[in-house]
Amino acid sequence: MGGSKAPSGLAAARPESDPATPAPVVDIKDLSLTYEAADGPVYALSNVNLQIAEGEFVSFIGPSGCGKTTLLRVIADLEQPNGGHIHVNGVSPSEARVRRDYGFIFQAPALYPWRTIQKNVELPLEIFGISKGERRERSRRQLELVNLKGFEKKFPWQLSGGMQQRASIARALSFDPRLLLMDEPFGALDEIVRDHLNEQLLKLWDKTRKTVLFVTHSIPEAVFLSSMIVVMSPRPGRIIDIIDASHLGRERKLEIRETPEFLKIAHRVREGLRAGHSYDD
Amino acid sequence: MGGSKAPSGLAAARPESDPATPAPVVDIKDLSLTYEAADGPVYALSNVNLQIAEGEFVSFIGPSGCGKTTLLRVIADLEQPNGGHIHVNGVSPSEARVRRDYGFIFQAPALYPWRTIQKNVELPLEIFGISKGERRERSRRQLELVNLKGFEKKFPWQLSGGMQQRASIARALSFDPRLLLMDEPFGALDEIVRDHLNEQLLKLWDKTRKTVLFVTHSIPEAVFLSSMIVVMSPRPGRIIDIIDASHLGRERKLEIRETPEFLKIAHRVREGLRAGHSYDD
Amino acid sequence: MTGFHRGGILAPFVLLGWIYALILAHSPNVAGQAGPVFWAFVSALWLAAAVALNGLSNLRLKTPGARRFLGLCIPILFGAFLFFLWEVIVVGAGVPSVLMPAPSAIGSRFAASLPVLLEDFLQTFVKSVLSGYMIGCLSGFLVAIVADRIPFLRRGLLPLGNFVAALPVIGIAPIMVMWFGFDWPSKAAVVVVMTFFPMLVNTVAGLAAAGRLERDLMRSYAAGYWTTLFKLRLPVALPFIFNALKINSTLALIGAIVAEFFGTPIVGMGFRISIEVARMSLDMVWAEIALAAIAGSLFYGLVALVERGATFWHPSYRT
Amino acid sequence: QSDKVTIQLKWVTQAQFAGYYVAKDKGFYKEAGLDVTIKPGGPDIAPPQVIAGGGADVVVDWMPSALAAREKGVPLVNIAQPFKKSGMMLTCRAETGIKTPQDLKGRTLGVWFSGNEYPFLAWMAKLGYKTDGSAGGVKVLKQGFNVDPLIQKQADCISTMTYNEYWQVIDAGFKPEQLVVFKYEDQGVATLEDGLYVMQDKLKDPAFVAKMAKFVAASQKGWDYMRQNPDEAAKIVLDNDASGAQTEKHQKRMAGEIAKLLETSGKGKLDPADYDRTVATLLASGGDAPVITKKPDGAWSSAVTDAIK
Amino acid sequence: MTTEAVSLPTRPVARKASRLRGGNAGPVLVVVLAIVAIWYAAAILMNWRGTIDAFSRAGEQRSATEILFATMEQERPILPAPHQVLTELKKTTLDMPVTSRRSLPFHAWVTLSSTLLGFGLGTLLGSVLAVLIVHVKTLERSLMPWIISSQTIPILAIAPIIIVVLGSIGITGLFPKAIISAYLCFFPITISMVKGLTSPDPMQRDLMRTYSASLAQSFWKLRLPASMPYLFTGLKVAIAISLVGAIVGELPTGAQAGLGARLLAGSYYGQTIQIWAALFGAAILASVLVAAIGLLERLLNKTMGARSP
Ligand SMILES: Nc1ncnc2c1ncn2[C@@H]1O[C@H](COP(=O)(O)OP(=O)(O)OP(=O)(O)O)[C@@H](O)[C@H]1O
Ligand SMILES: Nc1ncnc2c1ncn2[C@@H]1O[C@H](COP(=O)(O)OP(=O)(O)OP(=O)(O)O)[C@@H](O)[C@H]1O
Ligand SMILES: Cc1ncc(C[n+]2csc(CCO)c2C)c(N)n1
Ligand SMILES: [Mg+2]
Ligand SMILES: [Mg+2]
Repeated sequence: MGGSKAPSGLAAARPESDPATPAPVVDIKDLSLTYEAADGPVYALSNVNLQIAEGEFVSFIGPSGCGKTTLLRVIADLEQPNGGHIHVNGVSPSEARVRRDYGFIFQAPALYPWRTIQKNVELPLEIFGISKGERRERSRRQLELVNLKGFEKKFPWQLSGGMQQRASIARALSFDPRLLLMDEPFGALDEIVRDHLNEQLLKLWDKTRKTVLFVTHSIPEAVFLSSMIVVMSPRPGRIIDIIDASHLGRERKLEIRETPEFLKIAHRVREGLRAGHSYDD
Repeated sequence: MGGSKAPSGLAAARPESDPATPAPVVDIKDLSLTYEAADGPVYALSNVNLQIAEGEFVSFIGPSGCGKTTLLRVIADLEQPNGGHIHVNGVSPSEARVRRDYGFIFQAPALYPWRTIQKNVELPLEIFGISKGERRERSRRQLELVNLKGFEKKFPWQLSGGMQQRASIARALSFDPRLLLMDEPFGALDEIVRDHLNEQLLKLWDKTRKTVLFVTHSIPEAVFLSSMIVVMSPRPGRIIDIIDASHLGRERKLEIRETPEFLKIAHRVREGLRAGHSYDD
Repeated sequence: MTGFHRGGILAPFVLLGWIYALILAHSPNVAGQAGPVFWAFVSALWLAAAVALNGLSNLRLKTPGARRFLGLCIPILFGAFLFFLWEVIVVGAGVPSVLMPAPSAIGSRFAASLPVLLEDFLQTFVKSVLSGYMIGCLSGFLVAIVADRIPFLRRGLLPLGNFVAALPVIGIAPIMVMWFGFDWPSKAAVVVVMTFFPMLVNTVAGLAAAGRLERDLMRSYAAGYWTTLFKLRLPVALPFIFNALKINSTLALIGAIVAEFFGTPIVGMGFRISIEVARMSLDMVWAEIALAAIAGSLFYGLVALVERGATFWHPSYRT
Repeated sequence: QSDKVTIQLKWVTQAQFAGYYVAKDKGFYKEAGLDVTIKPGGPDIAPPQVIAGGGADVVVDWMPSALAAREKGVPLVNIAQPFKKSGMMLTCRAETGIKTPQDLKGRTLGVWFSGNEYPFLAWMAKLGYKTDGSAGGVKVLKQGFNVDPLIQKQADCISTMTYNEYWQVIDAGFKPEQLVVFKYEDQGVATLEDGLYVMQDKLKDPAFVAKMAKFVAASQKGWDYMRQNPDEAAKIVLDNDASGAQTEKHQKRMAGEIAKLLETSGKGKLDPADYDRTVATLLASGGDAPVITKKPDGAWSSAVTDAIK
Repeated sequence: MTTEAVSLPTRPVARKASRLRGGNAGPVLVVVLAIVAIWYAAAILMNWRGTIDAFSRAGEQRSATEILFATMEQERPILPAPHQVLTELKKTTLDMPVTSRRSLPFHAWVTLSSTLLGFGLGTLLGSVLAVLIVHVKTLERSLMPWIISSQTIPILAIAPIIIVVLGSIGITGLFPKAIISAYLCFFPITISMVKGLTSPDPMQRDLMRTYSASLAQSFWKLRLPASMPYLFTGLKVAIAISLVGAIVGELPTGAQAGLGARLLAGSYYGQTIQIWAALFGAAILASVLVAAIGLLERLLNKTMGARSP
């Protein structure tokens, strides 16, 4: 806890960071987190080490309950770790959060039930003080992207599960954050929409050079999207494999899913996942 | 709406039902449902016709927002159609509901926050008046099945998204209903758990001859599990293809996913899904 | 400097300052004629106390025991500060005791009148308040359930429930004395009428609070009305119901005391207050008020404690 | 340019205070160069509190309450005593068999508290009856504002005023012969009622004394007028009643009864003998919380009445 | 088995049945009739003895039926019959100009104005306290216990002090009454709003955190909308209590006008029926006020997209 209060200058001066490469966007050292519960502690994260450079697309994959959400929440300063060091964009997560460095898509849609879909998408824009005209324009564009045109005036409960999830994606994209934290954003979508959104997301990533942290349960999706794949295993949540997939290139067509390169990586991910499970049952 | 109130004898006496085959478990004729909203009606289901025989495993697949949840809700008597006839087990949905003919797994976990996981799983058993000892035993077994052993005493908010979903599956399985309505039950689960649960579900289906109505977004999952696949298209929600997959047999190994038979069906589903989408964007 | 340091270092000085100011205020050449220097000193103490309190309450303590201790300390310190101000102002400015007695006078009167206070407490709190509170809350709750169960009655009963809402104590107290006599039952009846409405409104709102999916789950089990009520809707309504119980815990006490102004045997907190006002024994009046405040706060605290246990799952308890 | 005077009454607007309303209505105050504001009282108003808080220049109060306030640090001084006699009494249903004060033993009695209980307590002390509910005494109820306890037989006797509650009992259908009354005046425990009180230190100011002299004189004129025209006085009172609850019949009757209690020798002077009797009664009321513990000193002054020309 | 029908449903939407419930008149009428019947029965039972007593005091012997009818016509009944109250209500509302001091609407208006002012002040105070308690840790811990204590102070005991103190600094009229009303009614609002403002679930709050929204933004865009169901129950309770407070506040100002004055005068002069009429006036006022808030709630719910149950 004390360490996370260190001045931001320190991050750049760390000995192990190569002066040629830029400071990592996310820099995690020996991170641990334990949830205290009435019937004993839950070791959600244990000794996690991870460095993510600017512009990377990192997928997190691992058995249910292994700590993926928890890790994203720590990066977003929504959870306080018990031990270890973490820096986001060179500063503490809380400073990064206050600077509005990132956008977070939660596992559940978390739409505000008293706002229409459009108003929900405009919520961050309102908070960032963006003018009304611009808000309208941006929400229109994002809702179109996620295929929710015509549902602007509906309230969340009038939407299907997948539509709600899409609305929450539109909301996070609307303010164009540099760092995107996405917790199973496409879980409730069918294959076609999912492929479509995957392509859109890749395009966006390629164009804007955002850094994306992406939790998913789909191995093909993870391999297709990522420049790096982090495989986790549960209780305590640890990283058991980090797979580089940058050699698949930045511009990918859906077709690469048939290439041996792709299948090799997918196989390695699957093996990691299985290993994590053997631990569990 | 009037039709659904017809006396139960009528179902068996319908001319088109072959006296040799048993009466269908779900029998839907010209079903339509419109949601009234402030800014105009939403045509959620339109002229749906469907017959499901006892012991079938039917998957529903279709773009997000096409009416899959709505259809399941109509069958479960949670939504009133505007037109058409529907019978469940030969009686109206409301009678079937009152007879406790089915178990419903919702798209969201819908766990009660004041109950521990175990107590949540035991909820239907309490309502059905099952003795305490038996409840303990059954909840223990179901929680083990979904791999939540050790989390009995936790409260829902102390579980990850996938764990909550598994708890809700355990809850529906605990009282062993003849008809299972499952709305994207495995959406938030990783591949390994999902495969495991798929196998378990198939085993259960084969052993108990339950009828299962299963909404999913995963084409392989649909093909792997089903004896029949219903492809839907949106606004208004219609059935655009019904694919028989019973020739894959009742006992399936994960390996059949590589067979040409399997891939052929998967291809047809994907085509149907794509067709549904072309309609949308 | 951390909150703890600020709070910890300042607190003893503030306490010393209080003691000094109290001694000053009571000294014969200040009492009743305190000058601007004295008031400046008091204002400075005020500021210091605010800073100290703020420091203390921002403290993050490790052990739960220490946290609980701090949670107890802060309101006590804050209260001590209020009493200090009260004492210093009343004594320093020489406010006549028939308008506002000093806390020290109230305290000594309280200590000297314990037997009388006990007798009044038994009569008013134990007999009138507790019985009235229980009957009132229960009946408000039951009417809400009946109205909920029978839609026809819901539409007929709820508007009439609003009717009972504002039957003013002053109006019903004499009538209740006429109906139930001079002793505690008439006060309990007033309390019943006063506590009925908050419970009714809150229970009705609470019963409407369950979400759709949660209800649908019950429907899918073909759960009956009562099962759904007990297993879903009442738990969801609990935060509302506890709000009513909390509001009523103080309302009941006010009701019972006020009702005693309208006829009572010669015992009871309201009786004592009304006669001591006329005797200008404001110190005794405030001793009774202090008793009411202590009893009411403990009662409220008890309800809040039960609430915490019963609605632990509510977001308001999950920070 | 007229002097402002605010007077706080002890009770709601009724003929009991007709003198002040008449004086205001008939312009007696204005003639005297005064601009008088009359604040009605009520069961929850303690006039000493009001005057101590600066809410009035002069108050109407009963002497027991005024003396109690004086001992508690509000130095009230009686400057005039328009009411010579006490109107308080105990009214019993005849059917209870109560005929003499000795019959009160063991009975349930309704008593007005709020400072009006001392004559009663003194009386009971004289009779040797305990009032704390112990055996061989009387059972005391704190009576509310009305006479229902008597009618509904919740009490055997209740407190009444000759000019008010007694007539309510009559209005409720009782015939005078169905009632037995004990006037405090007759039992020798009467205390002085409606007097005028001011704060002691104000009397050091000659201008204030002069102003009060004008006020008392004008008020006395009002009382005299009322004695001669009780019906018109009752109407004036009714006009000033904002609650609209008083009836003409009742107020006229009250005016007539009030007239019997007034000091008629002129100027509203306090008779020191009455004062001494009041103090003696209060000191005899005893109990564990006596209203006054010692003889008051300087609790009345003739400075104002002496200054009336 | 496949179907390809694409036609849109043309059938009329059959879900409107539930909207037909519109009028509450029928059920209210039935319940009212039932209550009136019970009320008559109770009136007869409760007044029976008093009526016999009244006749026997008058020395008259009456038959049971005569007594039966007389129980419903008593001048000082223990429980007046509904028609007596209605007659009194009609007499004091319809048969009289609104400006008259004997008109109930006149008094209701006096009370209503201090109720509304008090409710406004109380809502403001209650909300401000709730907001402070939710946001400032120091205050939550130090203020709450004292707010609770403040509510256990019997209002009638300190109301006169409030009136006197405010009066001495020149604040009179509507305001002191409104203060008392506000003092009583802010508490339900504070309690309800504290619960309501803390009711958004953790994920909804986390969303605001990720935007690093200011406290004010979280308040306006999340906490406040989420608190609406709690706030409105608080408001309903508060407005009812604020009416009670306004009535209580009328007593120490001499109960000059307003429903409180009617109640007090009625009770003081034993006019039971007048008390009941004033009580009904107050209750009707309360129902209207609570219903108005209910209406506001429903309107707001509509714009906030709450589904009809
Ligand atoms: N608030 C909490 N209190 C206690 N334990 C918690 C809490 N939140 C999460 N946990 C526990 O921490 C572990 C990790 O949870 P997390 O939500 O990070 O998993 P996940 O990897 O996101 O899983 P999923 O894929 O199912 O969403 C789980 O075992 C869970 O039970
Ligand atoms: N309560 C409601 N009120 C109004 N419209 C609704 C309501 N519920 C659903 N809808 C609309 O009905 C359509 C079908 O919704 P449904 O939930 O059945 O879709 P779905 O096929 O389950 O989608 P998903 O895969 O995203 O869960 C959607 O367009 C949705 O907007
Ligand atoms: C609470 C209370 N009850 C009764 C009285 C007695 N009292 C004093 S003056 C007066 C008017 C005469 O009709 C009455 C009844 C009181 N002072 N306070
Ligand atoms: Mg997760
Ligand atoms: Mg759905």
